[in-house]
Amino acid sequence: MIHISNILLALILLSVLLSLRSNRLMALVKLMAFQGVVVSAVPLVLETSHGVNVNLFLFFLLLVLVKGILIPGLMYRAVKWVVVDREIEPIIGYHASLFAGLIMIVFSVYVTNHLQLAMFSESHKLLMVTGITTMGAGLILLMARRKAITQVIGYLMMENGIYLIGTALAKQVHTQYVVEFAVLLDLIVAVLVMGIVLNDINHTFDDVDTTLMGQLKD
Amino acid sequence: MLQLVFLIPIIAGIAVFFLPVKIGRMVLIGTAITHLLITALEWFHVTGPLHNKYFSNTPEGMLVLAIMSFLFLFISLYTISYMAEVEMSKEPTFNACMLLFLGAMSMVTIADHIIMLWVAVEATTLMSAPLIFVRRSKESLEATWKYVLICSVGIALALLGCFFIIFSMEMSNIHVPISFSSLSDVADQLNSVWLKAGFIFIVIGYGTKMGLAPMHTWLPDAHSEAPSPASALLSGALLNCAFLGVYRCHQLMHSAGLGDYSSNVLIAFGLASMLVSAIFILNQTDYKRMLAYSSIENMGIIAVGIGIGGLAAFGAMLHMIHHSLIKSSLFLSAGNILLGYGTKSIDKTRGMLRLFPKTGMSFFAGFAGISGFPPFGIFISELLIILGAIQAGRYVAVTIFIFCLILIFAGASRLVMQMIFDENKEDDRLVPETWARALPPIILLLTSMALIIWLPDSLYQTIQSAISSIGGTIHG
Amino acid sequence: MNTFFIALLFIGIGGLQTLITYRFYSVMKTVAVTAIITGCALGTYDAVMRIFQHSDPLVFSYQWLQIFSFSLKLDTVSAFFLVPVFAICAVAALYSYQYMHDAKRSAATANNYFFYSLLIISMALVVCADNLITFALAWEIMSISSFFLVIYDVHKKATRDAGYIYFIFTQAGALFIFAGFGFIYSQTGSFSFDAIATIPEYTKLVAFILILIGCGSKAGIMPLHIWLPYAHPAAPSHVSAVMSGVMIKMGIYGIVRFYLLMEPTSVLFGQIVISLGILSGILGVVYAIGKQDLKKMLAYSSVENIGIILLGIGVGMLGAASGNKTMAAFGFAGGLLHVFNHAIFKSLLFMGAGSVIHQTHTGASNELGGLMKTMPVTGRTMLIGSVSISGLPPFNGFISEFLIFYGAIHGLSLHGASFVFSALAVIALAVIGALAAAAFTKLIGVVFLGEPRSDKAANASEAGFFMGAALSILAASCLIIGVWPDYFVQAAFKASQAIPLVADFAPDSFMPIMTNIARTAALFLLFFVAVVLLRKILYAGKEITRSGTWGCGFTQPTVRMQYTATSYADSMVAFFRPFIQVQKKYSGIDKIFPGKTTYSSEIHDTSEIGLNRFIVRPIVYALSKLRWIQHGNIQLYIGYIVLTIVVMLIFI
Amino acid sequence: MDFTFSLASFLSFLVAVALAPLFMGVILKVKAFFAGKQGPPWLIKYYTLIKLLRKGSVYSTSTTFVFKLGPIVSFVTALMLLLFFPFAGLPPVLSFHGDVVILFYLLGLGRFFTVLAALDTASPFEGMGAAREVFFSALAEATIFVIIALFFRLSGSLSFAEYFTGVHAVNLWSESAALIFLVLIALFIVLLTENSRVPVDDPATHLELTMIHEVMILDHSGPDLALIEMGAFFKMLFYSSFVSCLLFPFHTGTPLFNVIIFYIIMTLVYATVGLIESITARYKMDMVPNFILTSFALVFFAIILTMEFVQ
Repeated sequence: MIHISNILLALILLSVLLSLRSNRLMALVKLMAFQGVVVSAVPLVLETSHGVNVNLFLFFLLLVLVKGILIPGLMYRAVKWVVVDREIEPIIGYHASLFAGLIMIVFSVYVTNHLQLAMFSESHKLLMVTGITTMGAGLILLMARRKAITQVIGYLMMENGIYLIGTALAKQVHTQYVVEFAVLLDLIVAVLVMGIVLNDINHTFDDVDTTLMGQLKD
Repeated sequence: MLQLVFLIPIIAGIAVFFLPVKIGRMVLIGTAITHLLITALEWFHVTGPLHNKYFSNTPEGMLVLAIMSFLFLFISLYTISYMAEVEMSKEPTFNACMLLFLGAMSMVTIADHIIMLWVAVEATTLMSAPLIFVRRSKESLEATWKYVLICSVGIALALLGCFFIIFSMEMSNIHVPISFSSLSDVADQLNSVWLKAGFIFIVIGYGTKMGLAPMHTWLPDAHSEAPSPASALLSGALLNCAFLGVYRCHQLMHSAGLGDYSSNVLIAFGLASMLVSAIFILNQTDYKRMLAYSSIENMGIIAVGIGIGGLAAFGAMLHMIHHSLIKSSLFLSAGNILLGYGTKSIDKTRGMLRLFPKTGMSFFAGFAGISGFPPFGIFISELLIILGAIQAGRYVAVTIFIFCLILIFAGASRLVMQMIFDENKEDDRLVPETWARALPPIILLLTSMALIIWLPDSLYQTIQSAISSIGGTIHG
Repeated sequence: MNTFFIALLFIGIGGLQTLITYRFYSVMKTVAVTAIITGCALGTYDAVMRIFQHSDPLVFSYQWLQIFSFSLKLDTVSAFFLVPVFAICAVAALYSYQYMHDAKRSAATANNYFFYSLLIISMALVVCADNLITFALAWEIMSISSFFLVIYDVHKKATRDAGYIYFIFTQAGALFIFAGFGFIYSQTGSFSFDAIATIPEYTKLVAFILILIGCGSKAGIMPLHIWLPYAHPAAPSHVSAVMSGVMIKMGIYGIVRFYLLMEPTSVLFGQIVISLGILSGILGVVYAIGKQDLKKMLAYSSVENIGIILLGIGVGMLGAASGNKTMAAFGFAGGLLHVFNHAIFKSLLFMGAGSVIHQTHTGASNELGGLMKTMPVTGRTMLIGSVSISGLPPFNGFISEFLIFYGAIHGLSLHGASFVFSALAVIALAVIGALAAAAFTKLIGVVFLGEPRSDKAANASEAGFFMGAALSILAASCLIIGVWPDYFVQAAFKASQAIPLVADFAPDSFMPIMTNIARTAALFLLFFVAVVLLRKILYAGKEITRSGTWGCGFTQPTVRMQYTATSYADSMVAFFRPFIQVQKKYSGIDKIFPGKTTYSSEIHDTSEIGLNRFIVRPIVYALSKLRWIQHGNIQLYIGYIVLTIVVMLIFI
Repeated sequence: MDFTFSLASFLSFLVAVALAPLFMGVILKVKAFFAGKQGPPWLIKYYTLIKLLRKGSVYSTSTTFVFKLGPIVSFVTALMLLLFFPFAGLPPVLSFHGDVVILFYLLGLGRFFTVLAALDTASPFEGMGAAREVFFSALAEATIFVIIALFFRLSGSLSFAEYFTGVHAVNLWSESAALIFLVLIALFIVLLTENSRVPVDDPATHLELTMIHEVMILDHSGPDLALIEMGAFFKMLFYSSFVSCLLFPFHTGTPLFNVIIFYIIMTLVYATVGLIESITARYKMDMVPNFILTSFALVFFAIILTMEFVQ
């Protein structure tokens, strides 16, 4: 079991790094779908005190549905039909982003070690590292990319990270569902609203480039 | 029973989506009145206390709920006449979202479960986004995008904070429901590092929603681009709800013996907010943005007051009440100004005293109130915060506090005086003012005035019990 | 019910009814003025009775907002300040009856009366306030109502600017007072005035300085006086009379009251106040000499007189701290009496200036001249006011300046720093007095004497009966107090007995000398009358002819050749150059046969320039440099959040 | 007020009043002597006064009643000074603790109305004179009040009678002679300033632009001018007496002897004024403030010294 979970986490890290250097929107969306599925699967393979039960599995299915199919599907459609220019248009370049992602990993390792929590098993430590990295990378995408759609992806990634951290931290049964429930709700709500707004933005601005949206300032 | 405060608006809101405009308006008013009634029943303990896994009626929650309910009635009355004037095609959506927004906010006020609170705050973002977005202009879209994205990021961080708090509980092997009331009882056993981390993330998360600098960036855009009734509701009610989240967490920190830490954090954020709003109120060109920055300032004041505690905490609670009343009134007046002049530019809205005497008067009175002149309540609350701060020996904080107040007053009074008193050669009024739209802001101001002359005992008791949990005392 | 409250009730009704009756202009005005005067008369009577009868102070307390109480206490000091509040406001109301004559602006006039009565009430409450909260409340109401009074002529840009500057100063001042209260509260833990004397000396000093700044900005102490020369000219004249005559004294009251409550023992208090007094007094009068606008000049003269009052109070404080009874009693009594005296003659002068502006539509003294012939009542009363304000016998200004002088000179028996401060106070008083004479000879000489310098001045006529009556009442009071000062001096000493050190200061320690002063003044008047009669005899039956002024050989003098206010002031202003900035514009003469040339000079207030250059502009500049924060770029906004998290986690 | 009608006091007052114009003649004589002329008769000023009193007046059409007040007030205030001054150590007619203050303020009143009278004529020259008069006297006022403060420090008194009568009189022969010497110089400068003498002002010049006091009374004529002149004589007499009293202690025991010495010294003081007028020229107008400030500096120095001398 430990083995599998480590592999999954490594896959997640890989997808994070790839997404940071990806310059194609379409590739990014596909990467997100992949990441969503993997992230959803993490609790299943994690050693928990109660083992795998039905509830956990149901949540897994739900998460896969949302993270792996629904949201990427929506975005796929958006990229396909809405976005004219499929370049990602970075503010901070790909290499720099990638480099930032690597620093992010180092940082998260440092943080995790620094926490020195006796109750962490090795896999939980890696989970924590991955979670923090994913969240940080999400934030980097949010800050470093110009397209509104990339920002949504960044947000998704951040949410994935939070989910991982939550999984690492909350291992009691009654809190575990809380994590799943909360993240799901967050995703659905936020992405739904963002989607609607994105749609309107596209109608109004003929593009989803956020640099066009700098009118409101002092 | 108490759950009705959010159930009824939500049901009514969903209904309004599908009802014709006229009936929708009736439902809006009807729900507002019902909501106020339920709140009143709850306020006077007719319905009895509520304590279950998810909800509980805390004094601070009741306080926020009562303000919100009261505001909502007058804002909805104003909305009817405002919407009739602007002839918005999406009026049902707007009315429905108003109600849903009310429901979500009501849920925040009574939520006790950490995650339930978070869910409710999240819901307020969802419900209020359409309110900002309803005009679908480029600016409003931009504002909505910023609002949704920044607040979502913030709230996601708050979720992480919640996880940290839950984890701090697990670290100490405590098994209680993860609600603020039960956690407070065992707070001293919680792991302090994780609790602190949780507090940071929650303050940053809910602080984003509350408009604390430097997470405030969405606020001026959203508040200025939303239609005025929505701005009034955002400023008067939503900010309080977000504040409630921060406050709950501060309470928890206080019972865990980490009150000093959380106080310092709150004061730092509060002062930063005041400074930021000072920067932008000077030389502001848009009066709604000016009001929005003023909201940031006042949230900062409340944060500072709560952080200082003691007498200042009482001041902060009073400040919250009066800020809601006065700021909503100002935003409603701003709506009238916008209707009348058709522009948000301060330069083009001169001579209000002559062209729109009623609005001009209520706008100026509101401004005097927000600047801390009697007979409005902010006079007392600011005085109490200053007294409390010095009593607590926070001299640096009080220096910055006063410095910012002076700067903001200097900046805002120039703009407001320009709007109201300056000469205006032109005579065209796009929309003449009517009592229907002039009265709600005036009533809100009168309420603030009344509360400074006579504060009902129950209100006083509620404030007292709300601040007693952070060691806020009124005497000494 | 007490007379005091009945008085306030009358005043309140007088103000409130205007909001209903404003459609009937003259009814509104008549009722308002009558009610206000009645109320003020009652109030004056009550206050006077309280000073002279040894009754217990009136105490009133009302529970307010659960934790506060709205408490009033009317003791001798309060009563002493109440007298000018009520008396001057009554006279100013009488004056306003004809001064406010624009029936087209009835709503604005109604507002004016409403806030006027609110101002009176709030001032009465300020001097009676018996706890921190009540004081703060009354103070703020006073500020906002006076703000509305200032912006009566809101359609003028100058008025709006003046209102703005006043608004800022008043609010900033209030916040400083609040901070001072904070230091008091932090030690006593209660809002009441009772335990203030028990707080540590260091805290007393901090609180006192903060309150001094706050009250000083209202009173117009020198570096904080900037609003005065804006607000006073902008306000209607009866309002500037009340503001300058009475309202700025509330600042003095605050300083005095908190000093009395603190009962400090350090000489530092007195030294600070004396220093500020010297600064305000001398620079105030120099600016008064330099400024050519009638009301601006009077405003600066108010700064000067506040300086004199501060000198008196400071001398009293120094005396109390050094245990010198004479110094303490005379200094305080002098300062307090000067509060009263200045209220009389400054309101007289402002209303007189108002009459001039009302009739000539200009306040620039270089456009006026020769009004003594066309406006005899205004001219004569202004002359009396000017002599009084210059502190010359036999008028009232001298009496109070004498008391201060007497106190200060007794401070010369002290040692060390106290001696130096007393000596400086003496010198400052002398210089201020002499320069005030210069300022007011300029005022009378340029505005009322000589030949009119413009058509506006030439075509002036006397102002209305009520305006003249108001001026005459005040002018008569100046003379009465100057020649029969007994009761007024006694009242001032009674009030100064609030200082514990001089609580038993017997009237025989000051009455003989006051009697002598009064007799000397009377003797002067006697001689004066005798010489007037003698002159009549000398001129009896002689030829008296009238002709033009001798132009020293120049045969075609014009009115433009008269010495103007500017030239009159020039050398004096130049003497104080580092403290007063003169901007001259002179186009020069460049041809052999010179054509038209222009010359103008303007006096800038150094404090204002300093405030602008060293405080306002750097702050505005620094803040405007921070405006990039809100740049509209959402990516960086999220960056802020991330940065905040990082910073917070570092400081966890 | 100590008003004990003593014949001696009253007589000395009358003598002083009567002699005031004579002493002005002294100055003229001294100046004539230095110019190598015979000079006017000793009683020239009496003749002038009588001539003026006999005449009528011409008033400018610009003037008002203020113009007529000027001479009266300046005369009365100067006269009041003499009532309080202890000539030759004799008790004055009137005296009380604090009279110095009111007397100097009365002088200020006199000046106030003289200045107003000058401004009333609308003449540019008289305005110029008025401006100079108020400015210079304001500076002199500072000196005077420092002197008062100093005397209070030395003697604890506040009236002329207390200064100059009795054994503890303030003068050059007392223990604080050094201070008094400084005061003496300062007071002499004030004397020259207040009475418009060279080097501050030249009463004999022919150019109105350069005058101070004389130009202010250009338009006065007849009895009005006589009153002004008389006032000026009294003022000069007062300051000279002040200087004289400081020079010598008048308590030899024999009042008549005192009086004789006093008037001899007075003559010397006037002669000194005349001497200065003969051998120096008038200062440039912008030098005058410095001249007066010198006097202020001297007495301020003196009063700071008292911190050491008198404990």
